[in-house]
Order: sequence, then C-alpha cells, then structure tokens
Amino acid sequence: MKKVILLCLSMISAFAQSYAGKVPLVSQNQGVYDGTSRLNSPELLHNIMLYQNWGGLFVNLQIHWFRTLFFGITVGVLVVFFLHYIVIGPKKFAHDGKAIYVYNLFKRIIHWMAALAFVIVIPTGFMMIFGKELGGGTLVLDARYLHSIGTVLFIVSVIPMFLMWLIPMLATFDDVKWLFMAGGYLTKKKVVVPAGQFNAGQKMWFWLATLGGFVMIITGAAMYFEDFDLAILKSLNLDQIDILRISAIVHNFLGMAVTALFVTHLYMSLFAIKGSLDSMISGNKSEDEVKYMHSSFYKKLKKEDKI
Amino acid sequence: MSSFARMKFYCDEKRCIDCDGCSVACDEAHELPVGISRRKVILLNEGIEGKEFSTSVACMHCTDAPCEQVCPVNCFYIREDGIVLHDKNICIGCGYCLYACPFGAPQFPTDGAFGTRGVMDKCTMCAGGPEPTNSDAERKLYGQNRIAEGKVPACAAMCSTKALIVGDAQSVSKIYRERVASVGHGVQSAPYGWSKAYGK
Amino acid sequence: MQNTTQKALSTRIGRRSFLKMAAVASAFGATSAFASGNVTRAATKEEVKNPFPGSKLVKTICTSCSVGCGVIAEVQNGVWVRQEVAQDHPVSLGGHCCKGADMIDMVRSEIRNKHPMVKENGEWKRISWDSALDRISKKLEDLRKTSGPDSTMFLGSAKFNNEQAYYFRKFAAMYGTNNIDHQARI
Amino acid sequence: MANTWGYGAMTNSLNDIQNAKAIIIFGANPAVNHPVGFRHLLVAKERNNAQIIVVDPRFTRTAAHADLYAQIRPGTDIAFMYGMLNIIFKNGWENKEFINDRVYGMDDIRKEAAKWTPERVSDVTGVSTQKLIQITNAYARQTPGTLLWAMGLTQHTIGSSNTRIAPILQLALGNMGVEGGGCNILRGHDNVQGATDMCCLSHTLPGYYGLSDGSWKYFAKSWGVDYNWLKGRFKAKEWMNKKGFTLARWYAGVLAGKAGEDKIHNAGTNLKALVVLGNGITSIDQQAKVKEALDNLELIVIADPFVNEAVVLTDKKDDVFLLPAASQFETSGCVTATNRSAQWRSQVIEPLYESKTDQDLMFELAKRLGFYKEFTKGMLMKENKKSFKWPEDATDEFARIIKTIGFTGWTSKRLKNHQKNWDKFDHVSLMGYGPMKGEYYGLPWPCWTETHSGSPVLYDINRSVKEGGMGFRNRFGLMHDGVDLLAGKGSAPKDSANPDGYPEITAKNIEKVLGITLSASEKKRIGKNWKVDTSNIIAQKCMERGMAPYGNAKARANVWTFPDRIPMHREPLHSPRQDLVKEYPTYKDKPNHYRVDTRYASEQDKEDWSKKFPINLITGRLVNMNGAGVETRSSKYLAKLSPEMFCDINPGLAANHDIKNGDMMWIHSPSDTKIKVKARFTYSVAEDRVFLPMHFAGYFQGEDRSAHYPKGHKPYAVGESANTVTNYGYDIVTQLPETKGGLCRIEKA
Repeated sequence: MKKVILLCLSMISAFAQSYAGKVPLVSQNQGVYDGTSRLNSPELLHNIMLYQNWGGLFVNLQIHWFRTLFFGITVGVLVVFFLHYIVIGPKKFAHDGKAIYVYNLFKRIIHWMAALAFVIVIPTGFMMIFGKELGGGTLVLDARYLHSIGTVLFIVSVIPMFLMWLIPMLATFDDVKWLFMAGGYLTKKKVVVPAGQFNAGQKMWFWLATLGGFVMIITGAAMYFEDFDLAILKSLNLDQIDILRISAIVHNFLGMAVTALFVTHLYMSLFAIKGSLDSMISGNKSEDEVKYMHSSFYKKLKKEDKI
Repeated sequence: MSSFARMKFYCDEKRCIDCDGCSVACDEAHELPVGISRRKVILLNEGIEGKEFSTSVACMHCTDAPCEQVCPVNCFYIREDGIVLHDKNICIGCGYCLYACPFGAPQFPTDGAFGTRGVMDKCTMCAGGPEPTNSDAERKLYGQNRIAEGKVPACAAMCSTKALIVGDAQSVSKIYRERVASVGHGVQSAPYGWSKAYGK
Repeated sequence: MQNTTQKALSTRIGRRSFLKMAAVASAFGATSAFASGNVTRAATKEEVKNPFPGSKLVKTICTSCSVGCGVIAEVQNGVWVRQEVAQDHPVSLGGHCCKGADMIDMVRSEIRNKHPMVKENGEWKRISWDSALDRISKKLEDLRKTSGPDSTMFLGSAKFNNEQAYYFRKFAAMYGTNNIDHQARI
Repeated sequence: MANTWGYGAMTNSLNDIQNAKAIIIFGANPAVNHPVGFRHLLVAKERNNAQIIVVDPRFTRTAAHADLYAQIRPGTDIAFMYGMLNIIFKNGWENKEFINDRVYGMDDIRKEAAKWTPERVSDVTGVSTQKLIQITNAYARQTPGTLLWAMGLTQHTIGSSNTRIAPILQLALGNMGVEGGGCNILRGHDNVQGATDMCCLSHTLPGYYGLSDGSWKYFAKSWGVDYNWLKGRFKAKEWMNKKGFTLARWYAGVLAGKAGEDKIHNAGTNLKALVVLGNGITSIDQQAKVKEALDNLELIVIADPFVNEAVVLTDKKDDVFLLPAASQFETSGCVTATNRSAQWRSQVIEPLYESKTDQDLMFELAKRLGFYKEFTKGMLMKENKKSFKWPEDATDEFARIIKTIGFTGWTSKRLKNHQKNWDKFDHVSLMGYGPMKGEYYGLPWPCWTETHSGSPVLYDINRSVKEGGMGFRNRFGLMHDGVDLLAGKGSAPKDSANPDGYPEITAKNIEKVLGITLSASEKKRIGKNWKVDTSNIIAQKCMERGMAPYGNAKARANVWTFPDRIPMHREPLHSPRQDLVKEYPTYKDKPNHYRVDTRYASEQDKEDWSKKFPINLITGRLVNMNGAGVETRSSKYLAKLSPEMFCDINPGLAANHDIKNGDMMWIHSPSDTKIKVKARFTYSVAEDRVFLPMHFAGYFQGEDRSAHYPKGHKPYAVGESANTVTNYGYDIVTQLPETKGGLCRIEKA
C-alpha cells in the first residue's frame, strides 16, 4: 500500500512542475504572516509535491522498523547480558584495599541528575513508542509531558557533564586495544585491561550521551515546538515539515543507540562489576578495580604518587 | 472495503477562487480556536499569468491513511465509508500523523501550561468522533456531526463556486467526469493530491 | 496495513457499523444534494437526532455583498445557534465566501457595541438610551434653530434594508435638508 | 447609465451570465468581491466555452481564471473601449439593425472611435495592440456577450463617462436586452441597489424622482403630509430643490472657510452635526480631511453594531455619541440584490444587548424632534389603519408610491412568499415553477403591477411586457436635433399592441397611444402620468396592451446634457503620463458641485505630479473583508486571514527602493499625507503601481490610535486606512472619488 503511495508521486511531481515552472514562488502569506502556523502556508502544497523526499521514508520507518528495532535491540541487549551473566559472570574486585577517590561530589551530583533524567526519559520514550499496548490516552500523554520535563533535567546536567569529562574522554591508543579485547569481559579471568580513567566503552557511552544527547535535544525540541521560525533552518532549504520528519527519524535511531548503551551501562554498573555502583555513591573506587580495569590510569596515578 | 462507498473530497482547481469560504465555514461550524485551521486554501504562483491557481486542502480521508498507520497509540479509526477519524481521548499529541500526512492536515492547538501542545485536531468530514452522536461531549471535542444529521459537510456545502465537492466516490467521479467533459473546462489532470490520497 | 484497519474497524466501529449517509454538494444538482442511490439509506431517528432540540430554521439573506446569498439560521430559544446551508437558494446554491460563511459571528461577536456611549472630556461613558436620545435631539434642535437644518449631514448605509433606507431619506426630508447620502457614492 | 437608456442598474442577473458566450470584465474583481456570483461565470465558461476577458490594472483572482487578460493603466478604460469600437466598426462586427432601430447618436461614437487606432490606444492604455485586437476579436465575434464592471470603472473623474462608454460598446454589438448579454454592474454592499433605489441620496427622492417641486408635492401627498409643512421644514424653498452634500465630500462642508479649503454653498452655514447610521466613513477618500472635519463638528452621532472607526479617528472630546445598532439579522425587511431583485430578510433573533434597530432609532428621534406623526403616517394610509406593523407596512408604502422603477408589485406578501419558496426557481432563468409559476425570483424591478412577473432582463423585446419585456425608456423627449428618439419600426416588445416606438404614457396620451378608451371613473382616478399614477390604471392598461408604461424609445449614445456629450478620454487629475495630460486634459473647475466648488484643471495643472509621485496607486477589496471592514475585522476567523494592513508591491519595484518582503514602508500622497504599511511581494501588480486594500482603520499616518477605542471593543485587526493616501479628484457628474488611479511615492520605513 505504501508502495502505491510512493509510486504515484512521479506523476504528481511532473504535474506539479508544469504548474510551478521556473518562476520563483511568491506565497500568499509571505509578509503578512498570520501568527498561526507556518505549516498552513503555501509550503503545504509544496509538501504534497515533495512528499516522497522524507514523508514516505518516515512513514515506512515508523510502520515497519522503529517499533521492531526498539523491541529487538532492547530485548537483544538484555538477552546478551543475561547470557553473559550466566556464562561469564560478574567481575569481582577486592574492596578491602585502598580506596581511590575518583569522583568528587559535584561530579556525582551531575551524574545522578543525568541518571535521573535518563530514568525518566527512556521509559517514557518507550511508553510512547509502545503506546498502542498501553492504550494511549492520559497515561501516555502524561508520559509525553514527563518526557519533556526529563529533557529539561537532562539539559541541565549534560552540559556540565560534557565539560567536566571532556578531556579524560578523549580517545587514546588504549581504546583500540580495549576494543580488540572487548574490554576483557569475554573471559572469566581477571585480565589487565588497557584503559585510562575511562575505558573505551565508557567513552562511547559518554559521547553518545552528550553529543548524541545534544542532537536528541535539538530534534526533540523541533518536534516539541513544531512551529518555529529560525533563519538558520531556512538556509537548509528544507520545508518545515521535512525538518520535523528528519528530526523524528534521527531521534528514533539515536534513541535506539542510547537505549542500548544505557542498558549496557546499567548492567556494567549494577551486575557486571560488583560494587562499582559504590564509586558513584561514595566517590571511591577500589584500588583493585582500578588496577585491572583502568590500568593506564592506575599507572599514571602511581607515577604521580597519588596512591 | 468496497470502493463505491468511499467518501472523498475533491477540489477543482479550475473553479477554486481562493475565497476561503470553506476554511471559514469550517472554523465557524465547529467553533475552532483561532490557532487551528482544519481546512485551508492555498494560493500558488500569485500574479503569474497562466500559472496562478489555488486549492483547498484538509484531511483527504485517504485510502490507507498513513496517519492511521504511523500512530503510536492507535487513536485512528476508519469508518466503513472511508472517513478517517480519531479519538482525542487516546491521542497523545505526538505529531507523527502530521509528519506522515502529505496534506498537513493534523493540527495541534497549544493549550495547557507553558504552551504545551495538546492533542491532535483535524477535519472529521463533519462526522464527529467516537462519543455518542450529537452529544455535547462530541460537539465540544470534534465539532458538529453533520453526517449523522444527513447534512453535507460545511466546507463543501458552502463552497462559493462548488469547486470543493464531497461525497461517495461514484458521485464525485461523476461530477468530475462531467466537468472534464464540459467544453470550457480545458484538459484536466487529476487535482492536487488526488492520487496521493486515493491511489490512481 | 489492511490488518490494522480491519482491527481498528472491528474494535471501534461498533455503533457505527453502518453507513450514515453520503452527500454530494454539487453544482449540477444541488437540489439532489442528498444523493440517493445504493450508497445511502434513510437514517434512523436516533441518528438524525437534532443536536439542537426544538430549534427552528429562519431563512434570511447574507449581508456581505450584493449577490444576495441565502442564509438559513438555526435558532433555539431565541439564540442563533448554528448557521445552516441554504442549499436550495436559486442564486447561491448554499455557497458562501468566507464573509458569508461567518455571518453568525457578526451577530455573536464579543466586541459588539452593547450600550449607548458618549465621549465626555475625551473619555467614553456609558449612558442610557433615553438620555442619549434626549441629548442628541436637543442638540440637533438647537442647531436646527440657530444654523438651519442644512447644518446637519445624514449618512445612511447600504446595509439598511429597503424600508430603513426609505425611511432614512424621509427622515432627512422631514428634518429639512438634502444633505443625505450613502455608500453608493464611494 | 441611466442617461443612456433609462435605468442605472444591472440589466441582467448573475444567473443569466450562465447564458453568455463571452464575458468581459472592466474594473471588477468578482472572484474576490462576489465569489458566489463568480460561479455563474465559471459555469458559462464550462458549458458555453465562454471566454472570460479581464481588463484590469492588477492581475486579480478573477484574472487568474480568465482566458485573456490585459493589464491596463488605471483610468484609461475609455481609450481601451474606443479601441475596441474602432476595430469593431472597421470590421463591420457591429449589429447594424440594432443600432438603427434602438440607438441614437452612434454616428458620433463612430467618429470618435475612428481616432482611436490600436497604436494610439496602446500608447495611452499600456496594452499592446495585439492584445487589444485579440480581445476585441474574442469578445465582439461571440454573441451574446456580457460586460461586467464595478468600482474600477466608476471611481474616476471620468467615471460617469466610463459608465456610458461600456453600454455604448454593448449597444454597438447588440448585446442589450438579450439573455446572456447586458451591462452588469456588480454592486458592492448587500443593499447598495436598494438604498440607491430608495435614494438615500442627496440629489433625488426615493425612486429617482428628482428634487423638483412636482416630486416634492407628489411625495408630500403620498406621505400624507401637507406640502407647505414639508416646505416649512426647510430653510427656504430653494434648498428643497438643490442637491445636498455627498458622502464623498461632506467634510468640505465642515472645513469651508479655512485656508486652502474649497468654497461651499450650503444655505449660509457650515455643517455642524453629523448623523451616521451604519456607514463606515473611514473608507472614504481623503481621510486626513475627514479627521479634521470630525474634529471640527459640534455633534457626532454614530449608530453601528460595531465601533465605527470614525470615533477612533477623531480627537473630538465631547458630544460624540456611539449608539449600539442592531445588526441586519435582528430586524427584517427586504433587500435588493445587484440584479434588482428583492429578497426578504427575516429577523433571526431579537436585538442583542441594549441595541436598537435603525428604524426604532429614527422613530425615537422623530418623536423628540416633533415629527413622528408625519413621519409614520405613510404606513397607515393604504388601509387607513390606526397603527402600523414594521416592516410590512413600510414595504407596502413604498410599493404604493414608487412607480418610476416599477415597485408596485413589491408587496411584502409577495416578497415573503418568494422567500418561503425560494427552492422553486430555475437556476439559470430564475423563472418560478409550481406555485411560483409565472414569477421571476425576487421580482426584479420594474415589476409593474401586483401580478407582474418582474423583469429579469432589462430592455428585452423578445418577451412580452407582461413577462418582463420592454424597450428602452422614453426619458429624454421625443426628438433631438431633428432625430426621432422613439424606437424604430417593429422593435417593440413581443405581443405589443403597438409594434413600433411609442412615448411614455400619460393621462393625456393614454387613449391614443394604447388605442383604448377609458371609462369615466377611470378617467377620474387616473394620475397625471405613469410616474405618479397611484391608481395604477396606466400600468394595468399597459399590461393588457403589452406595452411598457415608460414608452419605447432609443437608447442614446450622445447625452447632450452632460459635460461630455459622448464619452471622452481625459487623464486623471494626477496622471503618470504628463505628456498625455496636454492632449487629454481634464474638465474645467466646477463650482457648486453638490454644494462645493471642486477643482479639476487647477489641480491637474498645479504641477507635474508624476515627478514627485511616480507610482500609480490602486485600491480594492480583499475577499475576507467588507467595506470599511470593521464588521469583518471584528470576526476572529476573518481577521486571521489578513491580520495586518499591507501593500502589494512588485518585487522589482521594491528592490529599487531597498524594500524587502515584510518590511514596513511609507506611502506618500500628493495631498501631503502618508501611511506606514507592510510590504507584501506579489507579481499581481506591475512595477509602476502598488495596490492597497481599503478595509483597515485604527492607525492614522503611522500613529496607533488603539487607545481611542472604547475598552473591549477593538477589532481583532487594525491598520492604516488606504484612503488616507488616495488622491483628490471627483467624478464630474456623480462626485464619486477618484480612488482608483492616483499617484504616490514610496520609501522604506
């Protein structure tokens, strides 16, 4: 059925071109913008002609892919980690040794604010995606509002987070090595993993959460405000509606990635490394853990005589 | 679905004169808030001889309506006569139907605190919504239910030049054929969005 | 997709699993606007239940331009509740431009003049009809005596109906002046 | 137009346009101003393949649906139509038989037309010769062709000539008195035709009776008042016979005596009080003067359902009364549509709030001014009643009195019956069927008797008088310059007892002309002539004999009483073509023109206006607005379609002034006024002109006057009034302002 829609477009666009010609379009509402919606402007007709650009893609993705992918990715990640837990099991480190103070109070507060934001935003996002199953209505509508409120919290936390961890999160040669050995998670042995203060996995999560987060904020804002008038967007030569469609597509795909890595992050902190949660509560990591999991960082601290 | 029973909108660009009668008739009939335009008239190529034309656009009540397909909460339902309606008590105002719509039909009022966007509003072909027919609740949420009263939707009924026509597919195509066959009408291709809404 | 439609139908259609009606507003047969044939059937009583019980329909004429389109006003308990379509009017066939489609708003607009007002010292003041009429007629009578009836200009309106227009001309004549005009002259 | 053939009204009907095979539109924009009427044009196009031809300074929405479009320079319609006539006469496309039998003075037109070669027309109008030939070819060779016009033709110093040249074009082609032909004036407001017929006008009495003693005496008698009492109400008898001030220039009556103002002749007094009932005087020309006049009045009384923006415009601090009038739906009565047909407008609801209907207001004032009894007596006379019923008795009163335009048949009973059965009329001919058989919808006047069908097409000799047929009116005498003015042999309406031309019927000639003998009692009751025959014997006898009471004469192309005997092109007072001003100068200044001296030549020659003001200024309507616009701007749905005042400007012209789409710009007029408006880019105006919609008020020369609205009554949209910058200039006969074709200068704000 969608194919039919898409197939008809060639005819329409030929028809449209014969109307539109090469003369610049001067629209009726130009200059006397009526204060209601730009989506009511003659752009609308333009949109009928250019529907295939993004509209068709969005419809296709939303009908066939978004829900399936979200479901698949979430379940897939959970299954993988469940198997990991059964087969390989968690890593245990001695917690009786010296504690290394790694996260100061400010960093912990920021982290937990962001964490709270994620805890709000991701489930509410899921509620919207799987709104059918929840029957829609007030529940999901409130979830949508909560999603927006969570975003505000996220905006407040993600900016300082980005600044405070920007330097240690820069990629190093260790990260390549880390990736090659999959962070040492595929073995039950306690191996020394090459990583600085943060390992490549944490860095991936960081960059996705911050840069990806920014993109999600922007695309989300576009969808939230729906009707905006920014000169910079006009220069993109896109119709308002297409900006919205692209936003929705990008937001969904990033959402999948964020979900996957958020679940990973949860698994790592709660299950895969026993006691790692403590470090975000007290700010201290055990020396044992640092020694193995962040070997380069450990060496650096040693060298600087901080331990 | 049998095709003879399909209700369709048809706007004859050769007759549409950009008088906005349909859009105001709609606004007024359903007492819509000012920010909502269920139906709008669009003028293109203003002032260019031989190219200026206008057409009236609202929800076309498409066959295989994409809005219905993308809705994450399934708030849409399609009547047997093809009228695409939605349930405002289920809608969450996500805007996906707008992105899916080739005609920009879904409208979102800003209500509530901080200008939050409310639930979607769109042309109902004057057929109300899921609430009991002609109840106050229905009128408040969706406007008049003229179809239930056996009346023509306000926009087409009040179209000044009878450019905008609504009816079952058979009657519409009959009028359409008569007009195309008329001597002075010129060669007419399908009106804007026709094939997009109803297939070829 | 068909599946979802079917599902939607089966779950939601319930009460509406019939065709209520299909109507065509057509230039070729407005009188047969309520198209009959295989598509439609008579609606049941419950379906046509008037949303405005006890209302009556008043035939009247649009006041926007000189085409003279028909307007049908639905009135319930003395309140104009809905503007109906005069589909059987021979000139307009129910058609309206945006002005005509909004006739009802002219009556129920919130910013209508509601009571007589007078400007005193640059401020608007509400007054009663009696005092307004007394003050106006006194002033007119004074001017008529001191400066003659030709010191007054009467401007009528093309929005009058014929009777009002005729009486306004008569009013000026009996007031004693030919200084009267209306919009035909702009 | 009335001076051409008898009546100044639309000759056919909108529905009748469906019969046309060619449609030419001058200075009208029915797609915007009469959208529902425009459907009939579109149907003609579809069914008859009628070509729609639009001649307009602006590419309007109507032009978008036209087959041929000519962008003409404002104010050059006469030149254009002479150009058409030139081609028509050269090719012999005129209807010679029609001209011979039914038109007087066409030879003079032929002579003048010969001067207007296509090249010359092209130079004056700015339309290419090919286009002119193409249009003439398309229009003249398809009959019947209908000609439509509106304010674009009339609002010029030469407006009255414009409205004569258009009928002449139709007469030359024989397009008069046929279905699908005619001169169809599209009236603006819903009851302009009616209010004009009722003559809320300063130069006639109801029914176009004029201001002569005879007319006054007839009305005094018909109103049941003593003629001497009525005379006594005036300052002196002479002021009964003199035309009064007009809407276009009433302000001059207030401002006279001030430096630089025109002199007036108004019974020795300036205007001191203004009584306005439902007239948006912010849509008249020269707003700056109107404001000054309002400031200088002693009393302003305004009755309107919405705030009439005159009270916002003025700075007057006292004695400004704003009365809440009931809307048109809160009273009932009949209204006359553009095609002369009356429709009954029923009262929908009782007046809301404290509002009063216009008639109640008049009655109350009449009571207080002491002439209520005389005022309302006319309604009691027909049946000698004690009390009257509004509006039915008022309808019957004027139906009883007005004979000139055949109102006799317009009884309230019949009109209401038409409303009740409005579904029983044919959609093209408007002929009734079933119980309405034999009557045309709305009984288009003249409707000679209480059983007459009404006249759907004026001057149609192909139907009998009983069915609405008639020849041209015998209004201008029987002979002129030795030429017979009665219609030629065999050109009487169908079934006429007299197959040729005949004079208008009087008591004296009735027996001879109709070939009948009256009984003694009829002789006793009959009025002096058909216009004052309240017994209606003349009309009845005429119907029996198939003859029109007003005679059967020729239309005249040469009006010997007008400043221009035949229409002559004259440049507007403020012309962008100064080279043509010498060749086609305007009239001499006219003293005492509706009581005020009016400048023509002295204004045109004052300076070379085009140097300082190089851009043509045209004004017009928007589809969502009406007149001065306060009614429509008070509706949120209509206001949202155009929430701001704007100026249509060609992007090319704007670029020369560094104006961008949406920028604010100043428009300056030759009268030293200016307005600040938003530029809106469109190609519908050429690079030498700008277009302004005329519906806005609430701003004055850049100043926001919102504070002057009574609280809570400000419309949803306010803006500058276009008429602040329209130019000085008035029609030589009717004093219509020249708003369509002035000059201006623009600059970026």
